[in-house]
Amino acid sequence: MSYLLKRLAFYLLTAWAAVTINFFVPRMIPGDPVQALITKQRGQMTSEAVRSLYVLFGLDKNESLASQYFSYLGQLLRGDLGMSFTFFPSPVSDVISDGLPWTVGLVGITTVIGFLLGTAAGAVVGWRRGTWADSLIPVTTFVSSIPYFWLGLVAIAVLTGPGSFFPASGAYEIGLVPNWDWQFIGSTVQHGLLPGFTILVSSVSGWILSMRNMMVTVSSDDYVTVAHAKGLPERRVMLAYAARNALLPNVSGFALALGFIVGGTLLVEIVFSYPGLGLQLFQAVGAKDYPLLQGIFLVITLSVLLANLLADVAYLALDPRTRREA
Amino acid sequence: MRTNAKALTGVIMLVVFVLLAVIGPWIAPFDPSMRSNALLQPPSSMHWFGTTHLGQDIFSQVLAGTRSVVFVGAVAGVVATVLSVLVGITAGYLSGTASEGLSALSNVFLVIPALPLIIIITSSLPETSNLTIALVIGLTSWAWNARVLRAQTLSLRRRDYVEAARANGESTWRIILFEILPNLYAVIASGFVGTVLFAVISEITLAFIGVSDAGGWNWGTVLYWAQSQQALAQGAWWWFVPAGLAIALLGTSLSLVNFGIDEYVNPRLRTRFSMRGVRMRVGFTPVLAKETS
Amino acid sequence: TNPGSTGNSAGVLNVGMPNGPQTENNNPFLNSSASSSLGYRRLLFEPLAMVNEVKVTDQPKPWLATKFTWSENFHKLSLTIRDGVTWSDGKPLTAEDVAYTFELLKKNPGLNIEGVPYQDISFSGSEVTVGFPKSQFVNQKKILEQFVVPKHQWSTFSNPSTETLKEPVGSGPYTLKSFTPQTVTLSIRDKYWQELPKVKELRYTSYSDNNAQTNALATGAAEWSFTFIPNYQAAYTSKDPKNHKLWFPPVLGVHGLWFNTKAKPWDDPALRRAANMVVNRDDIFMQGEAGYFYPKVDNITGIPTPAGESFIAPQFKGKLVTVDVEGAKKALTEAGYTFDGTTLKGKDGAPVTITLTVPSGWSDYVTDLEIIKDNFAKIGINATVNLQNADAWTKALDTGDFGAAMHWTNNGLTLYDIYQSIMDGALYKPIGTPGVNGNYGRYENSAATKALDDFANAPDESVRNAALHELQKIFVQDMPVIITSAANGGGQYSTKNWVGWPSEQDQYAPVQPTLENALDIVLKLRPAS
Amino acid sequence: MKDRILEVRGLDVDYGLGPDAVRAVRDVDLTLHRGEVLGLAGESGSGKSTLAYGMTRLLPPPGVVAGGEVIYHLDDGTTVDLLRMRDADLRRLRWAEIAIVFQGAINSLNPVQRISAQLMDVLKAHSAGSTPQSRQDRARELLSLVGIASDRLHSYPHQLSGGMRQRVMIAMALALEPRVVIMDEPTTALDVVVQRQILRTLVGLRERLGFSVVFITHDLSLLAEFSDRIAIMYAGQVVEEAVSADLYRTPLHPYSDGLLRSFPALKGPRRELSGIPGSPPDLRMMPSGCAFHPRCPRALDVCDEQVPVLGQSRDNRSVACWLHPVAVS
Amino acid sequence: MTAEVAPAVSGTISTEIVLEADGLTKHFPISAPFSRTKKAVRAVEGVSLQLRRGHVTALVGESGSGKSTVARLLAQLYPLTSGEIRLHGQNVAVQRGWAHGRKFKAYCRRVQMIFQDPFASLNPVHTIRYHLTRALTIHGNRGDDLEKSLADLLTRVHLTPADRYLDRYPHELSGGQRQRVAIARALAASPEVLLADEPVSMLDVSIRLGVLNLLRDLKERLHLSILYITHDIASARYFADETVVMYAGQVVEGGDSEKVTQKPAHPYTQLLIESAPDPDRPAVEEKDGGSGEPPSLIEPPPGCRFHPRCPFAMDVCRTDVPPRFELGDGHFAACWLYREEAA
Ligand SMILES: Nc1ncnc2c1ncn2[C@@H]1O[C@H](COP(=O)(O)OP(=O)(O)OP(=O)(O)O)[C@@H](O)[C@H]1O
Ligand SMILES: Nc1ncnc2c1ncn2[C@@H]1O[C@H](COP(=O)(O)OP(=O)(O)OP(=O)(O)O)[C@@H](O)[C@H]1O
Ligand SMILES: [Mg+2]
Ligand SMILES: [Mg+2]
Repeated sequence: MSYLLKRLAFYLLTAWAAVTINFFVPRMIPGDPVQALITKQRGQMTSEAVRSLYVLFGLDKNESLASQYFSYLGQLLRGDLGMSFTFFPSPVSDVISDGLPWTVGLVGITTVIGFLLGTAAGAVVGWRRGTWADSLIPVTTFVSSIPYFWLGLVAIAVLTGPGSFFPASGAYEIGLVPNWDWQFIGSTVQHGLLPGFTILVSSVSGWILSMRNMMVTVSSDDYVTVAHAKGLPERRVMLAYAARNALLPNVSGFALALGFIVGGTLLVEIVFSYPGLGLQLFQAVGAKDYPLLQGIFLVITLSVLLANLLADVAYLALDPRTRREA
Repeated sequence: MRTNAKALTGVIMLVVFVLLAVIGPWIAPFDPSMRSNALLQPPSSMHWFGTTHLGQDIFSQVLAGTRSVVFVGAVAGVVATVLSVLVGITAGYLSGTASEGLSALSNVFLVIPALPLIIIITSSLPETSNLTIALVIGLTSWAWNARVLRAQTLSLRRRDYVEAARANGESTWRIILFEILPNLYAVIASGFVGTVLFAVISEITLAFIGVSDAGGWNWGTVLYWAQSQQALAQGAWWWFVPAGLAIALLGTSLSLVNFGIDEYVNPRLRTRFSMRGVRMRVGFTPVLAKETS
Repeated sequence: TNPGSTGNSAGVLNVGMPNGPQTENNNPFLNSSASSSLGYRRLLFEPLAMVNEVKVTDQPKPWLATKFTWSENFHKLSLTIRDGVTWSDGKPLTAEDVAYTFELLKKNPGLNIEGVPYQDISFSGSEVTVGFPKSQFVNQKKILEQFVVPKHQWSTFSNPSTETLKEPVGSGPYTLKSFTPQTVTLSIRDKYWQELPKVKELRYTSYSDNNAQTNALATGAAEWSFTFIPNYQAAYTSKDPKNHKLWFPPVLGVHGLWFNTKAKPWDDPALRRAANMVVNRDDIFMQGEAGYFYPKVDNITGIPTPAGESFIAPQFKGKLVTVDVEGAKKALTEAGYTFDGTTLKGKDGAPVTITLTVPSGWSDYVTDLEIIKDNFAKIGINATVNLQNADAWTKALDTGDFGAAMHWTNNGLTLYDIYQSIMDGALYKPIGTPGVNGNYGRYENSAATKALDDFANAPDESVRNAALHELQKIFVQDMPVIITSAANGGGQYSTKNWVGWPSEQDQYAPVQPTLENALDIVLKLRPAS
Repeated sequence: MKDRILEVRGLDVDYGLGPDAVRAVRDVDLTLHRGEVLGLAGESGSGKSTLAYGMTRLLPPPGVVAGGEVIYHLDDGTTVDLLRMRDADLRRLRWAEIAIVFQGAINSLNPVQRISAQLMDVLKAHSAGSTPQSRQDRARELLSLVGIASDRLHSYPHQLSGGMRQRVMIAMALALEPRVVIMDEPTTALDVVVQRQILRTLVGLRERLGFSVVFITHDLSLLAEFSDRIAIMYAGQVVEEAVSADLYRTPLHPYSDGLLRSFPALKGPRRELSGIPGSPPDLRMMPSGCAFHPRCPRALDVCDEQVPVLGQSRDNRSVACWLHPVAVS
Repeated sequence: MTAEVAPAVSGTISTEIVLEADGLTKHFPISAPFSRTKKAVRAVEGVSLQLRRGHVTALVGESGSGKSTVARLLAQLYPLTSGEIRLHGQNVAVQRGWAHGRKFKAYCRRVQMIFQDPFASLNPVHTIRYHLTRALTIHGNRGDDLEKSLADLLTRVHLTPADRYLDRYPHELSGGQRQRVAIARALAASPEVLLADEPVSMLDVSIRLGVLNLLRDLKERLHLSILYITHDIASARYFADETVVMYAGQVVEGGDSEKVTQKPAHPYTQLLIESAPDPDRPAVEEKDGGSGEPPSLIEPPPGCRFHPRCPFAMDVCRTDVPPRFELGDGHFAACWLYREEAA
């Protein structure tokens, strides 16, 4: 138990540090949201607008960085993430809650599927070492080296277009109102297929490789040989002895991958114009929308931490050796 | 020792890329930025990879772009490796607050998503030369390696030969530098290669979304222009494919080198499981047909 | 059924903008709101008068104000408010609402995005009077275009600047039906002070980027939009040549290469004039602006035509800039420059070079500069294109830390906005001092400043004309900016389901769906036979 | 002569294939009788484990069995060659007839499974009709057989001490009442006290259950005490085989002699210790003739020319040494 | 290299004491930051022993009884929890933090340690030359002619000719050769005390003897005092002058080796000796010896730590820690059975 407590303390500390960095990084950078907005509009907005925007965004007051920091922390504790500049005056929490479900839905699900598929395939490939399965390795190496945004673009070029089943962008059919009916769900799935496939293709190979390596390593452990010696059916040896143990080191990798759902697959969202957090993050960077940036970073940070915490718990469950009696 | 075919292939490919990085801009048939009247032409004997909407030669752009990619990869790799070695080994060898502090630091860096951070920092630096991009990538991507190195150092620290060196009266810094560090070369090398791969992909990603070195070309810039001119929608596949393949090949070569290192570190990965038509199996040792002896 | 392709049988018009997912915010004052970004605020809220930026000489069309009169010196505006207009909640629109709207802008500088200095506002009966501290000749459009909001709703908001207006009440012919981050639907009111439009429902879809928008236009899923398509023939018009149309008329605002007029040797007007002579505006238009986006400007005065045709001083009428390398060389030699082989050397003997800066992601500007760089090479000027990130670039312009850069000017109903952006000495700040808001080139010329001042405050037309001609003369002489392109009031539209769009033949409004004229356009649309 | 149960004939085991193969076991003949304990001794690297795993086909890659036969006598009198069985048949035979206790119990038990699961696994795989309850009962019974309280049944391996883990392995080996148990250095990592406890348990069980044991160790004094017969291996070959007492008292092969002279005795008068000079040969570069001759204090001229074969020598003992030429029968 | 192992000098033990441990105690705290109760592995508790010039002292005991910990404490690789270490009568122990600096170096010069595992105690990335050169350099014994110093060292451990070994890497040497290099490294400091932690347990039977003989040879030639740690009590009989038996972190018996092995006094020593393999004893007839598990060192049994397994356990054993009872000739046992004899 104290192990978990210790982890918890560590997580709190990390969360605080990350929040602090989140606060300072955007403020270190030059440029401000007003200039960014004017620049983005390229003449669509007059140069007079500058003054009114500073007033509007509340940037006309001179507040010290420290007092901003503490009021930010205070806001955070009250669960208030502030107002987005790009979508002024919408609260950041609203903006994020628009994007988050899509990201979690698309990238989250595909990350999990990728992990499961890759791990399963890796287990088989590692187990069947010395057969045709080995020839899969160079292929997966190559595939995993392709930047996924490129893969996505090629997929869009090749597979989408007028009359194609695959939409090139968006999360659901234009004009549908999000709700839980079949038409909407179907449309969501349809829109998720291509980006999901892209993520899958490029993430699956990584899992295959790492699982295979672990499988090879574990297969030559004595207890696997003992399992063979016990005359157990091959499936059982492979699953309960080799794969079960080979899985362990991948758990923390999986946690990290879960955490990087938002940050890591930002490009997929950009390429497929998928209305998730990654796209919002990208736009927020361009618009110098600090509150939104901070909010998204906070979400990412917390989800990484949460994923790690879950991994710790999963590890406790999966590996009895870590369950040290204190 | 049997040469490792995979690693060898990787090294050869890598050498070719490095070579191109050095001489690429010189052997490029055209100035990569030079406009011509051959607008958006498919590959031909004149323009091997075709041309852009401004009539620029894509082959030359890819060739010239190799340098920036390799440079950023190498510099970021070195920076991240040096940092991870400093932080990782120190945190692993020391104990107490210093160690906890350093490992907390690397954990914070692990938790903050690297790519978005890199995007934010680079897109806000006044100047985005290759060097600054490389530095930003390097400074933000050392944490994972540091964690691996710390774990390794923790296990090395209790090794008998480290204790023996201490019992022999060696000073702490000598123990770190001469007893522990050399045993981590493989791990460090693998971390280096991994970071280079990450840096290359990051740089290209950055360039693709419009953050890149002003002066020059890299594969990401080629892709950026292709994308902003909607090359694929116009059917200009040649604008996209070469740069993408170049990235994939460079990535593959790095992964192959890493395989080699992995196999070096973990001998169990090295054993070949299929030789001369005999399949080696765990649990069922193959029996060769009886030879008359 | 595919809702994107619903024909005019259902009376639906599909509008698209490449602006990414939206959050529900209908506040018409805020540029960040979905209603501004997609443009549907124009159909919910109505202006006092409708101004056609494409044909600036046309009189503003009375809308909510049936009559508007400026005092002699443009210090006071008297408005007569139309009777019989009702809000969508049934309440009548009165002069009080109009006065309240102006009060709102006066009290909330954050909402007063145009920075109009409102002073005393009063109303009686259907009359509204607004006073200003100085002449508003150049701001007429901004004031007349002002949309009106209902006092009975807005006076309940504690802070109008942070109001997201979930239930907008307006006087326009439509009301908000539904909002999703991707699509906003407006449906027609049953009562309107004019004849009800034929379009029964408007769907505003926010596509995530230009590519998606282009796709939607190509397939007909979007029938009206404003977006940049690099190769519009291939990607758009060829998909349905009969119906897929685009019209990008120039308005009175320009883009061009701004020189830092304080940087040597470019402080020499002769050098700038010569440089102007070699810039290939056709290449810029065809390659950089995809042959349509920012229309070509080739009058020597930098005035976009035909929009500004009538303002051009007689001596410059029809004086077009065409690439003239020999002429430029000759002019340079006469001005004391020398050629060392192909290299141009300044009066001090140093080679003439220049750095052209541009944000790295702006592909059209980058392309423009690549072309200019090549053009400059023809007269021995070694130019380098320096890509910066947008922030650095903004800062460089703001502090005058650049050689030359592509940038834009303000736009308006007169040439004042263009020339004031470029040459107003009142905006001048020394190099290194930020906060210029125009005159990025640090151009100093008291004659120009005076002419601008005269124009803005002149009591009558003749003084204004004289000032304008003076400004043109100074501009042509000093050439602080090589104007290459005009800002546009354009858009893409499809005639498959709806006809009656503005066009080259019928220039009744700019066709951009986010401008106030969108309401005028929608009212004019008829189902295609 | 007692019943034979397992016969190894001319077994060759290599690591790797082709010319670089390491020939770790060369032409080994060995016979195991019902109910006996056969000790297998020799220096580290002499091929003891390779032999044990090779004959059961459990050698991990790159090991290959290069030739020979391993004949197992089934209860019904028929024989099978383990090296030529189909996988499925071999699986069925394994553990039910021949069980193995590996060197180092820590590594032999799956660290993430409870020992109950690992014990019941084997019961489930080999007795199809059993119920979970019956399996659990049997698992408890097995644990008590080796002296572990049955409340430890649901422990994880790391919760048990080294000695307990080794006993769990022994219990597991005995689960199906096999005819043959092969034990590879089952006690090397343990303390003498624990070692003796375990061996005592084992001897007791053998009396009761009547299985045969192949006991591998490099501790000759241990073998002398516990086994019926001892085979000494050197460089992949069996160089001497004899009844324990005989071998202990009068080793014939100089290597066996050297081995015995390497252990100080705790009891009795102090013995002269001489050890064996030199070090074992590199299996890739075997000396010509007798592999031991470079280290042999009594080497003859013939030793570096001809390989001695293991056979019955004059006094009716098997030894491969030119000092004790094969008795021509 | 057939050297007969001569019987160790028995009789009076009166030579000069070089290194002395007094009440050595080492607790390893178990990190549990949020639990208020501080737990610790009480690995070594109150161990006292003396190392004499030119003598070998064997430290035997079962696995985990704290032998290595004692050695490491003596080498000052761990800080002490309590107790004293006296070198020539002078307390040198460091209580907090790791020992380092000049004083520690001076101590290293006089007290050197050889590790259990020759495969692990040489750094695989360095040559033999590097290892030995460092050892010589640190302690200023480099001499004018490095090559000669190195050759001398290797000759001392019977690795000749020296140049055949100097430029090899550890993995190119056999276990025995490696252990010799480890010894040579220790000798490079010209120490007075060698702490040999199971120097032969990882070595093959046939190589062990050579290393042990070498150590004894060194003891005789250089008058080293050697702490020989092993759990093989038979080798202690042959090699050591004096034997000390540990059980669960405490010394339970000590004295002349021959006495301790032939007439063990403490029930644990008796169990140990009975358990050692004995070829002359038929396997079957067994009297039921001690059973049970070694005690937990986190919560060791009160009183005598052996009492739960002791066949002679008395009430007093369960409550009181037995002191050392002298049995004559320097032989002592910490067991209540000898209370009367002592009295
Ligand atoms: N994977 C391998 N590749 C090459 N040679 C090997 C391999 N595994 C073992 N060997 C060699 O085979 C020989 C026999 O090894 P084996 O493990 O059978 O010896 P052993 O008698 O069991 O030794 P120990 O007492 O140390 O367990 C050794 O010389 C060893 O070096
Ligand atoms: N660093 C440490 N942290 C916690 N416990 C330790 C540490 N080092 C040793 N111990 C514990 O102290 C006890 C004594 O260990 P030590 O290594 O001294 O035993 P040993 O007698 O040398 O055993 P062996 O014969 O197996 O080498 C053991 O229970 C061990 O688990
Ligand atoms: Mg073995
Ligand atoms: Mg020890």
